[in-house]
Amino acid sequence: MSERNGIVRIGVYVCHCGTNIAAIVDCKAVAEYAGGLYHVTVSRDYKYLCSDPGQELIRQDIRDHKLNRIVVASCSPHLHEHTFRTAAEGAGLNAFYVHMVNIREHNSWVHENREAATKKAQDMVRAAVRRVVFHQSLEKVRVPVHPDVLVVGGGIAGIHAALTLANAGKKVYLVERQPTIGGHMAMFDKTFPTLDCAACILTPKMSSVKAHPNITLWAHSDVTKVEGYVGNYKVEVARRPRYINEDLCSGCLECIEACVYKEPKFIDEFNMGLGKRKPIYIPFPQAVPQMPLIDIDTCIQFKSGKCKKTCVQACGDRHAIDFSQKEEIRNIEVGTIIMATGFKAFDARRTPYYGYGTYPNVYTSLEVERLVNASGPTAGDVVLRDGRKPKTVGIIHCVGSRDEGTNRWCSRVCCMYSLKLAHLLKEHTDAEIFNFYIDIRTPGKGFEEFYQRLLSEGVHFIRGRVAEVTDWALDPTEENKLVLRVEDTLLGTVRRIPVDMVVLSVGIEPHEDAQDVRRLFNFGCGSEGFFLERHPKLAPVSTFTDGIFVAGCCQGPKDIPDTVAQAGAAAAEALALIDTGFVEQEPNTAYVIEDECSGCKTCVPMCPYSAVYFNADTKRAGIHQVLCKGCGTCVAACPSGSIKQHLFEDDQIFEEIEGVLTYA
Amino acid sequence: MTPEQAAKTSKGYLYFPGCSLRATGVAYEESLVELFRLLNIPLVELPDWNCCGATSYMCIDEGSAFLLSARNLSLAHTVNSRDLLAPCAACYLVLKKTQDYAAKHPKIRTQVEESLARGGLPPFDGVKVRHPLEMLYNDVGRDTLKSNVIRRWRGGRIACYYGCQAVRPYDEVDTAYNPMRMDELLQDVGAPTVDYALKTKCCGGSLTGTVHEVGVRLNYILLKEAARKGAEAIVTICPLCQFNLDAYQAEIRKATNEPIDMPILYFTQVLGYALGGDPKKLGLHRGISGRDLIKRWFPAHEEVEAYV
Amino acid sequence: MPENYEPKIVAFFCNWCTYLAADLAGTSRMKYAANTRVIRVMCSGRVDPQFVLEAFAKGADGVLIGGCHPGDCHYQEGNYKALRRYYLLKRTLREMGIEEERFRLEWISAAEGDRVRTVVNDMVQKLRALGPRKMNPAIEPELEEVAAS
Amino acid sequence: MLALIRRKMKFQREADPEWAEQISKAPGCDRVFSCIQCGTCSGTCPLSIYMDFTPRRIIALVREGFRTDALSCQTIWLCASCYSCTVHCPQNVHITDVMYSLKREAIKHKLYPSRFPIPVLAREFYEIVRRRGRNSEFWLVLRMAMKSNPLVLLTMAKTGWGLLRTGRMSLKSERITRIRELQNELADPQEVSR
Repeated sequence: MSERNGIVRIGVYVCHCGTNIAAIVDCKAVAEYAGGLYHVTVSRDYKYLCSDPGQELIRQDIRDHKLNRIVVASCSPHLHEHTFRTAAEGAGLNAFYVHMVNIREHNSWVHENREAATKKAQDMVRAAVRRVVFHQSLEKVRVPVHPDVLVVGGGIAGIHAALTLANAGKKVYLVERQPTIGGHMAMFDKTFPTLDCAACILTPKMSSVKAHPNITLWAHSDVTKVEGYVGNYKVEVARRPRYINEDLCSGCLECIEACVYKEPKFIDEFNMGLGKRKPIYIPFPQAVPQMPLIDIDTCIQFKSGKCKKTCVQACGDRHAIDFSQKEEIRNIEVGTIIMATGFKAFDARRTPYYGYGTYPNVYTSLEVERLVNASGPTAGDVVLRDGRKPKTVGIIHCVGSRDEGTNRWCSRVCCMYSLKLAHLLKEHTDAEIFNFYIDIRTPGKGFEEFYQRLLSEGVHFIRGRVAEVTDWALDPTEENKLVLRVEDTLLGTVRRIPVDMVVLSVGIEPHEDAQDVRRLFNFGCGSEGFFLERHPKLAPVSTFTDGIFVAGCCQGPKDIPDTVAQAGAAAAEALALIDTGFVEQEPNTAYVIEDECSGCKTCVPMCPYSAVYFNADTKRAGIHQVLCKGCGTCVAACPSGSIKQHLFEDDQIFEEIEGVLTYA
Repeated sequence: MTPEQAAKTSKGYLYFPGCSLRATGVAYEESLVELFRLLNIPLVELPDWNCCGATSYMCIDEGSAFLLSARNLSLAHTVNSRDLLAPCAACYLVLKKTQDYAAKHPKIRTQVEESLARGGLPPFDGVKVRHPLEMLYNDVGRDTLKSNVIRRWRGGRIACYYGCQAVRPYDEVDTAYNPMRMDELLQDVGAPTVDYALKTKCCGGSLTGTVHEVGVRLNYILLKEAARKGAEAIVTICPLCQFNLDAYQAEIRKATNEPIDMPILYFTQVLGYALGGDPKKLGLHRGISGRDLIKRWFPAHEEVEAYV
Repeated sequence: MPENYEPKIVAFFCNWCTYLAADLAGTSRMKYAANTRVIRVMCSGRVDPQFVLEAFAKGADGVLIGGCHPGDCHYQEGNYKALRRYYLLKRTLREMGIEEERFRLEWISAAEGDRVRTVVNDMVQKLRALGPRKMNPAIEPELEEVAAS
Repeated sequence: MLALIRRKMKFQREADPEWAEQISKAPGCDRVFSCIQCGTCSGTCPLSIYMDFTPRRIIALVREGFRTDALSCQTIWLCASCYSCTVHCPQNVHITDVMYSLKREAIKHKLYPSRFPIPVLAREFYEIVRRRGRNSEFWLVLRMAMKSNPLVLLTMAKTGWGLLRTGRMSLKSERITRIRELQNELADPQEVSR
């Protein structure tokens, strides 16, 4: 081996990481052990290797001792591989002579027995020492980054990310599933804790999206195919028909007025079924794009073909209504993608003991948002489904949250929006309001102050999770009421509280198709279905797939300020990639030793990227270096062993296997 | 009954009466036997069965509690039948829980199997514990029951009361939150049921005998709410529920001055009567409360003829 | 069986799911047995059957391969390739007298730190019960040979 | 006046954390430490309104190891084992099983409230079944009443009459045939070997 690689001089560095590693692994013993291994020239343990002096120590050793291989035993390579490679480069050593051993995440943090942990660290270091002998100098691969960006989801997160990027001069495609952008925020009345009107702050941003020359907005559309990799994604978008020609429609909405249905008759999705709409409709007055769409399930023309088509007459010579419109497929190329697909509100029918769907006066919080909204179905008049005005209201927190039977997590916004709804209901009805909570969580700016304000407004706060909502009455004061049975845990006694209206503060959960979506884009997802960030602290908007970022509730429950901050961060991450102009890829590509290739073609179908090809002239396989993503599947499949992989050479792995098993 | 169903049910069911069905709940046994006779389904009593241990044994010693019910499962195993019917909610739950906990805690299983071996009994796997409500709903089926109805319902509205241990914590008999199977079966024979929010609230169990006032109060609430919802009778699936609701109505009338006098029936009595069973054989004469109403709703066959 | 017998497990974890899951187990401070030695590969599809044979030949008591769940592979379908090889290899190992429990393929996503713990603990427990690896003596040189080729 | 004022303070020396651990090891009790004190158990319990401590507070007492309070209270004896708490608990704490294990502890250490009929009933039931293999409701009630409060019999007489009249009271004491074997099975393994 010395002939092939010259004289090998290895430096081994064992990091204490303060006490993170040193408390369990005897770092000194590991370093001493490594010092005795063949080829090891220098071996040290050090408090914090990732610190400036730590890196300088390595650089100095490279210069002083002419080291040409570096083994760093510290944390996960996902965290600091880049750091130590850069350090080695600083002393003139090729970055790929560095190898990391993970003795923190895979060792000191998961083991308790000092002896066993130290032994394990020694085994791993020994394997690494044997491995690096076979390392070679490699060139980094640079690929250009396409400057356009795809933003998926047009809620407040997608809107903010798209505007940020567009303002920076980047071309943005904003794809939204619903007929309008705005997301859940457009449904809200006021926002906590400041009580600014949600529409007043959101709709100007929505209009800017439509007006911005750099943004292409495709509402009522789905992403159907994603191919490629960071810097070079090829995306297919299906634009579902609205049956309105976008280029011809002026947004006058006269067609809706003219519809043969004189009165709205069908369930209005935007108003949570509390209002009605016509077959041709616009979700809400400030919807963007400002144009109607036709619901083919209720439109007479679609159902029977025998409508008078008064809408077409109203549209006149603009001819914007097109019953024959078909789905359109658009193909775009982008360099980066921002996922801002939002959340699904918990379905209150899954908690049958709260009577949603059984008792008409049980509402979900989203329904109440529409009910108190001046532009809602009742113009802000809080009238119950049975026509009464509530004199007492019970607001139940944590519905579909903190519950092993439904969702285990805290939905983070329910406390604050419950307080907000309590305030608004009080304002609108002057009703007596009871909040039922398990814990009040107000850890945001101005949140605790808002809680204090509600306390002073005379709203009741009862600490206890309501056990049931029923209509059975024990005495006349409970007749025709909904009765909540709950333990007031602060009093230590059970109470029965009759109310006119129950509000269920439903939690946040991932969309039902979240798993399909992230498979389409090929990035990770937690077991509960929220998109997985690359690192919970240090890479909160990145995913494990380079070039794809996440923002807003698709990553986990959060409120509007946090969502907007994340959207900005995701946009900035995308910008950083675009403005660099290229990405450096791990040179872990596969390659063929042509002389050894037998031309059996086993490898060709292995490659999902069509990087492996068969050269008919030479009767040998070959690999397009640009297309190869470095999975190594073809390498493992090659019967003659003629396909190799940089950074994961067979030699290197065999040495590692032998290294962890051999007792030196 | 379709041939498939006949094949499924022809092997018959093993039957675990439990202590209550031999005493206060004798009408439950009578009506169950009669109903199965009318449906032509063999019912075989588990030979030499013993008390399931109920709630009391678990309060003293969990080892003996699991053993008592395991002995029955083991006996059933020797008879080589797969389904063991336990009409009493407490028996049903205790038998099921024993199987569940033995599966989850190997220690319990070993301990129980060692004890059984001392009495020369085999292990207790493989027996499926069933409740008649769920068995009638699933195995016999609503259509078969409906097609066998020969008497029209002449009674008033009823409240279906499922009680606690049949539907909790195991949900095979029906869901814990809003069970509907008994409602559906009774509607099938023509009996209108009311929306009864208390259908799974506890009757107090043995509390009527121990902390008497508390137990009776629970039953008062159940009776009152049923009446408020317009029910004239309550139908149960558990002998203890039936007893508690039935036996203390006179006392409740005296204490509250409210004219509560409501028949408390077993669902097997209502179904059995609809299928042509004899009121006496169904134990319908054994009710303590609402006796006049029972007589009016369930006349003997000859009276029906005369009435028609 | 030696008194303090501790089985040694060579684990091949894919870079995108199982390696990250093991990182997550670390950041979450989940405790598990210290018997595994993790070798990182980009994809479970990179695990050459020779790696597994080499590990057994060099004295491993068990080999664990961790990859992304079916449908979740970072490289689209490398894990399916790994699965196919796994079945094939398992049969070969059986013929060599290596017990089934000693060779495992597990799908562990980046979010399933807890699963790393349970899988490793479970495997260690089973291998402890099995004791040190005994092999069909006629096969041992053959295994060496295959690994060396 | 002063006699009415009682000190209410818990000293840490009264807590027995090992006992809490031990309870959490009983079948079905493994999740007591996951309780978030939301009170759903008490809210859904039909009997919590009569209890000296609500079920939620019992869980709190157990977790903190306040053994005497948890074992000498009335709560555990008022629990009718209806499992409402168990199915409603958002943290899957099997509260009914916790109550059972506390009842066993209380009987074992004779810590239950005196002249409280429920533990007496349990004991008598235990004895009858041990001797005969089956329970007899008539004899059970009779024996319980004799041992707790004979006056109860007077209030029960009326109910008894109703039962007798409708043929629902059996004075016959049921007995299984293979009672010897059952007793042998029920015996403590140590006793058997002795």
